[in-house]
Amino acid sequence: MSDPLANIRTLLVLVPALPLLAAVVTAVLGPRVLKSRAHWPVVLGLGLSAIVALMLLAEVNRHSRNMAHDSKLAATGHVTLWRWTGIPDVLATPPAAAAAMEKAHTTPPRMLPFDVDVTLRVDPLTALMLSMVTFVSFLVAIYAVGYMHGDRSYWRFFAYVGLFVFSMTMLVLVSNFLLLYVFWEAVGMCSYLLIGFWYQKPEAAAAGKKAFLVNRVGDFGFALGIFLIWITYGTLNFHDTTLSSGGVLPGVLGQIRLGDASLYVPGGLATAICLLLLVGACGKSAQFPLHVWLPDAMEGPTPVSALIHAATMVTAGVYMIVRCTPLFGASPQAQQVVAIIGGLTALLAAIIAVTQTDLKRILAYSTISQLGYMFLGLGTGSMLGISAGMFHLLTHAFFKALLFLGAGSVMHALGGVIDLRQFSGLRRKMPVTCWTFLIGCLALAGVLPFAGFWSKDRILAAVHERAHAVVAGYHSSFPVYEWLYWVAIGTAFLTAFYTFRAFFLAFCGPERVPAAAHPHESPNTMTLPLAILAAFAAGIGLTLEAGSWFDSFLAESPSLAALAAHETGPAGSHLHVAVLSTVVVLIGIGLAAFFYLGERTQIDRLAMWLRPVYEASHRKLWFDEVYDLLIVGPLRILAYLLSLVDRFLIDGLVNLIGRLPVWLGAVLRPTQNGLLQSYALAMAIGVLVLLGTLVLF
Amino acid sequence: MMEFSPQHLLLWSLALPLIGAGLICLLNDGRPQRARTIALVTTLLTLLVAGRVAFMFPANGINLESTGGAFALTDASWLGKISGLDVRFSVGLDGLSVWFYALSALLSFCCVLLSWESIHERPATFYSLLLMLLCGMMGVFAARDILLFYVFFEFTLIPLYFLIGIWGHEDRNYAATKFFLFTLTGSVLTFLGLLTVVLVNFSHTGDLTFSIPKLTAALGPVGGHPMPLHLQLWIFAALTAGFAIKVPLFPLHTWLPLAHTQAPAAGSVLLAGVLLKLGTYGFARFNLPLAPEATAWLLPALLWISVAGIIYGALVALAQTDMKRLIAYSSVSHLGFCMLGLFALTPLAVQGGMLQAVNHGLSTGGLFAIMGMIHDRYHTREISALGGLARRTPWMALFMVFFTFSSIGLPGLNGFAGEFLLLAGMFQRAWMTTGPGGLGLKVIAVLAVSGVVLGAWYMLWLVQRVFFGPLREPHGTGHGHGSHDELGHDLKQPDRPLVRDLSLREIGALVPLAVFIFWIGLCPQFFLSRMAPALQEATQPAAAAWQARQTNEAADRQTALNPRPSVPVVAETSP
Amino acid sequence: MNELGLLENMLVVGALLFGIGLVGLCARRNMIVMFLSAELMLQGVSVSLVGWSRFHNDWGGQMLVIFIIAVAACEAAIALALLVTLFADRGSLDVTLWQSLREDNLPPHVDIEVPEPTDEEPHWPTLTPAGNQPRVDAEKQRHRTHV
Amino acid sequence: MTTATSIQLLAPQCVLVFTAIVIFVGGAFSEGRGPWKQLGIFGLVMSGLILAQHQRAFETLLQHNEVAATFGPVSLDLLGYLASWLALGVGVLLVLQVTGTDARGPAPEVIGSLLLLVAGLMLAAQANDLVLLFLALELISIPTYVLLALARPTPAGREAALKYFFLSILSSGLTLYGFSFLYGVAGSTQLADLYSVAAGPLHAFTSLPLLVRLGVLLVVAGLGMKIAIVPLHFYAPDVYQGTSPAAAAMLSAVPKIAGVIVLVRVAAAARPDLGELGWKLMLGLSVITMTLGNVLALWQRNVRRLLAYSSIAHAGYLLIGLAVWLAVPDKSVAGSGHPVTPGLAVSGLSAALFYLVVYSVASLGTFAAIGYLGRPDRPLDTVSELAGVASSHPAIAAALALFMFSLAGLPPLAGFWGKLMLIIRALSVDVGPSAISPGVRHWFIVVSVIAVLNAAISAAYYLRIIGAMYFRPQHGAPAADGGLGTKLATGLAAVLVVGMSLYAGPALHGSDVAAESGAVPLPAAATPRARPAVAQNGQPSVAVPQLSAASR
Repeated sequence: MSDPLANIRTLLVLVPALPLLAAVVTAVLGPRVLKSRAHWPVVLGLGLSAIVALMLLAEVNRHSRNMAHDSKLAATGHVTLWRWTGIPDVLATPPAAAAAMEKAHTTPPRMLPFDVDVTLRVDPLTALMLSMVTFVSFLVAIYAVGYMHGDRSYWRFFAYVGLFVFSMTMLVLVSNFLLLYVFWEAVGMCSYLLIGFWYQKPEAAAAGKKAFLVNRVGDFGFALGIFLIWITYGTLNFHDTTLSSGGVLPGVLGQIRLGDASLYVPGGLATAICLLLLVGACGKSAQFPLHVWLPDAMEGPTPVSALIHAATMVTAGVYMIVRCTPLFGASPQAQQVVAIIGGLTALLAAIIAVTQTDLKRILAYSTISQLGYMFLGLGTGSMLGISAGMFHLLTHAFFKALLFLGAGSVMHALGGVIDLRQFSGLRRKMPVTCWTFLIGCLALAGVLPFAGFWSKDRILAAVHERAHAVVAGYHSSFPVYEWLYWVAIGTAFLTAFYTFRAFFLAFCGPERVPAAAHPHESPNTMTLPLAILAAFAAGIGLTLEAGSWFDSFLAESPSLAALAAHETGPAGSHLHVAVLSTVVVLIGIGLAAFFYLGERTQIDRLAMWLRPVYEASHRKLWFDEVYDLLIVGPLRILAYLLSLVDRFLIDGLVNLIGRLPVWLGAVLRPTQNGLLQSYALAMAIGVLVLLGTLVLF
Repeated sequence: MMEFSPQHLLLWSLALPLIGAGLICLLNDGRPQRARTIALVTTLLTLLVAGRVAFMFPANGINLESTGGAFALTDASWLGKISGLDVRFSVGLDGLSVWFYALSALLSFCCVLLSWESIHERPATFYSLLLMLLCGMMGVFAARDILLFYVFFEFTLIPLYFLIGIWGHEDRNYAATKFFLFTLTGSVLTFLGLLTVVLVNFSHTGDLTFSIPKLTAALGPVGGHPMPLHLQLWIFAALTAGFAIKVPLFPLHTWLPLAHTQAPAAGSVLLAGVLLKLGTYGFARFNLPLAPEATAWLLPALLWISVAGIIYGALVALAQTDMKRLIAYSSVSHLGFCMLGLFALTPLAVQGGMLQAVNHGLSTGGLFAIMGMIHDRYHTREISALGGLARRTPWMALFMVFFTFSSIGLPGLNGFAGEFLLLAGMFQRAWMTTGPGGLGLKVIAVLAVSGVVLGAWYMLWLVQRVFFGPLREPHGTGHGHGSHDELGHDLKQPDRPLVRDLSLREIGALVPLAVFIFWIGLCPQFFLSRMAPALQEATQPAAAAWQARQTNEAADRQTALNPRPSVPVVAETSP
Repeated sequence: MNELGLLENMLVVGALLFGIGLVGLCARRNMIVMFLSAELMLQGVSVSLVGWSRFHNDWGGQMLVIFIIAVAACEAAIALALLVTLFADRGSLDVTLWQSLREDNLPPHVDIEVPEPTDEEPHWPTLTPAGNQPRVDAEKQRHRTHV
Repeated sequence: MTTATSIQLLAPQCVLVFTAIVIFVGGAFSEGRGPWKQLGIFGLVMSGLILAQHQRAFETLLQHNEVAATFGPVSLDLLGYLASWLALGVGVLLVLQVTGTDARGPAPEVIGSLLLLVAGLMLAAQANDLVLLFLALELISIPTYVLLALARPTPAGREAALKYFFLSILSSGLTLYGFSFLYGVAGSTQLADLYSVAAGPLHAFTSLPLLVRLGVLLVVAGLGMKIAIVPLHFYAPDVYQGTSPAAAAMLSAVPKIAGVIVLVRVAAAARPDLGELGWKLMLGLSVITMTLGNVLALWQRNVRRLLAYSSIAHAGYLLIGLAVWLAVPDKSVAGSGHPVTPGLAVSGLSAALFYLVVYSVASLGTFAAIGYLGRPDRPLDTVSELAGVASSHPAIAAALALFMFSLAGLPPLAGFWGKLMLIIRALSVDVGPSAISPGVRHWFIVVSVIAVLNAAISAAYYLRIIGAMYFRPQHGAPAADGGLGTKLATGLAAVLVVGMSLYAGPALHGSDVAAESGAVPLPAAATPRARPAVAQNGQPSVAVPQLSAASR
């Protein structure tokens, strides 16, 4: 094979191209031609894209080993589509870039260009994400055919889904911070359109706007981070590029820089960069300060929630941090903050989820909590932690999608009702949904054979190990990771509790149904994906864990190669962590069963006893109210005041100046009083004054 | 006879509108049909010719050195040589003006389509004024002679004054007069500034020339002998008086919301799309090259004003109840971005700023076009009176969301390209300046990026409030132009004829804008490469001056820190 | 008297005449008197012109004086024609009547009429009539009040 | 050069005067309204033809490369020649637009006095002698009194005539008094002699320059009333408001042109003595005049009163040109030692003359349009009567808008070129190479800023008129029957303004050449000065005084 990576390049371009093509075809032909059959282009497109992604995964698996070491080979793995901007000699070469260039035996030029090419690259991390995204989207698309059946603008939904998958795949594929930002916001736009799909519902429109704006706040931090990276490293490209004036410009995550950790700027600047990137990640993955938009995003149709707000979009933040591991590696403080944010979010979200009554809201808070876990994993900074985070991301995608689709089929059956207080005992009427939902719950809670157990256990192990290992040179006075470990364990308990609370409330107990609804099992277009996802949720953890293929494959992606090489030590036995977490989970399930099976009296007494905690949790810890009070409210008042200032002060001043000549006129008017002789007198005086000037000059 | 050399095309593009206006006045029969078809044909022809010239413009300023950096230059004596005054009619395009020139042709074409059915009284005068305005706008950007620039600069005032005054809305008379006087007062001071520059050059070199390239060369730091700082400050102040009002820089913007709310759709599209760019163009063409030291001296203040404009414009837009007024304030914010880019003086920021000026023309032009369409259907601009229009007019909603995303700088569209470059450039400027000044610039850079968030807030609030949510139409109105609508019966008012969605004509007006928005969004390099050389040439002196100031200040700080009798630093004398 | 002294005297007289004419024009309300004082100014100029002419021993000045007189005559003709029409219109030659053309927010200028120093009617104390009244001759009574 | 040639030089004036006499006499006897207007036009045309003959006289003159030649009191130079053509142009426009007080058309006396006016203006342009200047001024003033008296038979019309009459006499008195001092210094009524005396070597050291300054100042005061400069502007608003539009048009053009030309002649002659007083006086007057004119115009509701104030304001702009001319030292002034670039020395004057031409044409056009829109017996008064004219009379409205924008000085119209020339010349005094003491005095930059801001203020009230016409709905159609004459005059003026806007070359060149010849005082008279014969009785009639001899 003359060029080993030739078909990688074709597959690589094909993955995003198919959904885009599908979206365009649906948009153009949708309203008039396809009408009720508008789903076919997108379903086909996503299916093909999934297959291509899997083939790509296989190809990369074959070549990843030597791609990681042979930079020239890795370079051929890039596909440059077109040049976005190329402005010559814009930035004076910063020291970090100069040092890296010496390393690459090129004389650093005085000024660096600002070249941005639309370049796609693939490595194990990307391949993994691609396959996960496209596969889950394919299943959700099939599910949506049933769920969205009969909707007025059926074609519009599928066009948006196609556009979303294109943006997500491109986000994962591009090899430049600026383009990462481009598709970062493009994904945000698609979520805005999809959340606000039923735009006539005011709550949906408001939820869409809120989602976009909170994401925008996150992107604000992300943009600042990108600018800082550009100022310090002189380029925004991940990969190494050749300068027009000859010589190599080492990319931020390029082979040259990855080879030698010292080329990364340490200290305050690195921490600033990482924290800003973290703000972007928090915005997108709905972490603690910027998580308020995800629960509201449930207003969108359920396939959207399943696809975007469970599996794909929210994981973009995690992907970005994993991609920038070398940057985070340069500042341990930033990694610690990531861990803290992750831990804190996990705990808070779990606490809130416990008392929610809306099934989709519970699942939304559970997503936030599980993402907190992933951030926690990444925060440990060890290869074990990072691969654990990615592994959890993968498994979470499947079982959370499953749970959301399950909730969707419940809503579909009950005519749009999802409030747990209004129905119960659906197990007989909807057996498939019930059992697949149970599998999803087991996976989410982290019961032994199911996927959730393996990935969450890995994360707990990583945190445990990080808590005891003293990283050379950095020892914080406060045992942060110790505390985080126990928080993680507590969250695992809460997760198990609220998961099964939801299951028991929905499916167990006497069969009670809201008045107008007549529950029935969903059509097989909906149950088929449920079954497939259930199978994955059950099996994937075990398969990946057994072959330990996942760790080694992930370790070959360039960003993590250095980290993996650094930690070659034997993986310590984490049996006691697994045992502890299983015990905690079983206690959680037991408690849920005790409270919610049979007549549910004790829980009310408990709720009364813990009144303040219950109230706080039910009110979502008053985040929305606090934000309105502190940020939105004051800004609106300031805006109103400024508009008054504008209308009266500034405009008033301008009109005042405008009226100056008129006032001067009013002063001079009386001179013209009409009497002939006063004119004559005035003329005489005028002439005398003129004569007076004679004396002066 | 029709030759296709750029010079001829450029002259034809300037002459066509006037010929069209003349034809309309001659063949005027009171009814709109004839006038508007002539106008459409003329604007279409002008657009084709202007587009042809614009796209013949060589990238990266190749082989333009001979004509002083001007493309398609025609240089002819106008008033003859009278007692030493040599006023010439010299017209040509260079990097700075080529895209604005094309933009004005494009927007005028859209305006004619826009006001196809909404203009009923005196249509002939309306369309001939529109064409005169088009000629004025293109003339300003094509002028290579100071006097010709100023003649066209003021000439654009008259048609717009009548457009707002006659076909405007309820408070049009006041709006037109305020707009006219406010801008005129500023521009007469600019007139003085320009003449002083000419005369200072006359006193140095002895030839009384009005041609812009000659003056910039003669007064530029390299080669010519620049003016002393105090004179530069005075000239900067005079020029800024006129241009700052035109770009509505922060404190001088109060005429814009009033003019926009009262102007007819076509008027506000052209006003927002092109006329605001005269100010930006003026700054880049005159202020920066002719008074580099003054620019450097005033840089922090100018940056503060621009960023104040961004934040102030965004916030006040948030509190508006009138749609057009909201978009007018958004223009103040967007132009604040452009000026921030221009004054940051790094190559990236400057190119980003000018690109953002072009983008603003496209996106805000589109937005005002849609406001016009809403006004045609519902005769109101109140946000509270409307709601959920997407239900009634889905196509309009689609275009509105599209233009909103373009204006708030969604990546993939043109807004992002300009905004990202200029913010990156501003960042570079902030982080490159050491010393106390640096902190201020850093604050400015961060505030500017936060402007992006505010921008998204009020635009999305507008879209959600007017287009999404339950359908709410002002009572009694909502009568469409079509007598009957094939969309089926109306839910609530079966007897009232339905409001029609966008007609093919209206879509035809918006599609060209959308095409360019996508093009700039996906491949800005095509446009930047045309602008780069001229922009570099215009801003380089000011950037060097700022650099010199920095090094001097750093040196002063150095000597202040350790005042030992060091070797006397020989102050390098300026040439 | 040497030439210079003679010239200075002539100029002073001319200036005085000019000044008087100017004051007259500004002060007097009667239009004809105003015109006359205007003519007086011209005479003042003529005197100084003759002075200069004599000083320079040159006819030019006197030639100018003759033209002045001729022109003054024409002006007189037109002035009187105009004043006749004005008098016919308003019945008085007072210039304050003619001030309707003025800035529209100003009141007309009204001359404050100095009241005639009238000696007020003498009135004697009237006693209540007692006894027979004196025979009063109406004619004489009327005459008496006028004393 | 015999007296025949001086008579021949005055031929155009004679034709006009003769036609005027024919009209006066004919009018007196014939009852009905005869063809007086056509006769008037005919007279003007004939005078034009004769004036064209002078062209040949110039060729001969120019061979001896002399700029000007004087024949006794009359001179033949380009300023006079071009000013005569301007006078004829103005005359034609006036005769066209004058309307009678009723349907029967204008009274013969009005046409006759118009012709006399034009003759007076041409005479003033060609006069070279104090006496003739005085005669010309009076030949303008007296017919004006007749015209004003006849213009409107209403009390307002009479009041206007009255005010103009008395204040005009006052001003001619002042002018004469000024002339007397100039004569006193010069020793002869010839301007050339004044110049030769003033430019004499020892002159500067005697007290005579004070007298010259006093004389010039009084002349400026006297002529100020004609040009409507501030301390003497009081008559303008009331008279314009009182009379008919045609008379107001005449007032706004003819006296202004005459005043400027006479002022130029006198100032050129007395220039060496003026020194700093000349341009400082002009600058001060210009600033006050501009500002007062513009500022008061903002308040006016009556159209003609507003145009009166605008004419005052434009007089202010004119003065800037004269100030620049007086400030930049004339190259012929010995000892000034300042190399003066050829173009700029005289350019201030050319800018003022060009501005004068542009203003006159626009102002006459404006009054013609207003005359057309009103009825002969009730001319259009308030601005609000103009409401909606754009829809009822689009052509006239367009012309009026054109004049308004030109007067406001908006490019690309002629007014803008006028203001441009003025401003660039004013700035060049302080900034240009001929800057006398660069950096020390910034008077002209300050005045330029004030002038430019005044232009912006003036745009405000011009916009009010345009706004009334175009924006306000029409209520009560203005009975536009000003007659064909006014329509023709408006059209002619509009064509002239547009012509000067698009291609101002020839007009600018004309004003340049005129300024060239006007700035240089006229050469000494060819004929020997009249000398009193020595008294027969052997005594020298007058011992030539020691003072003047020394000064000779």
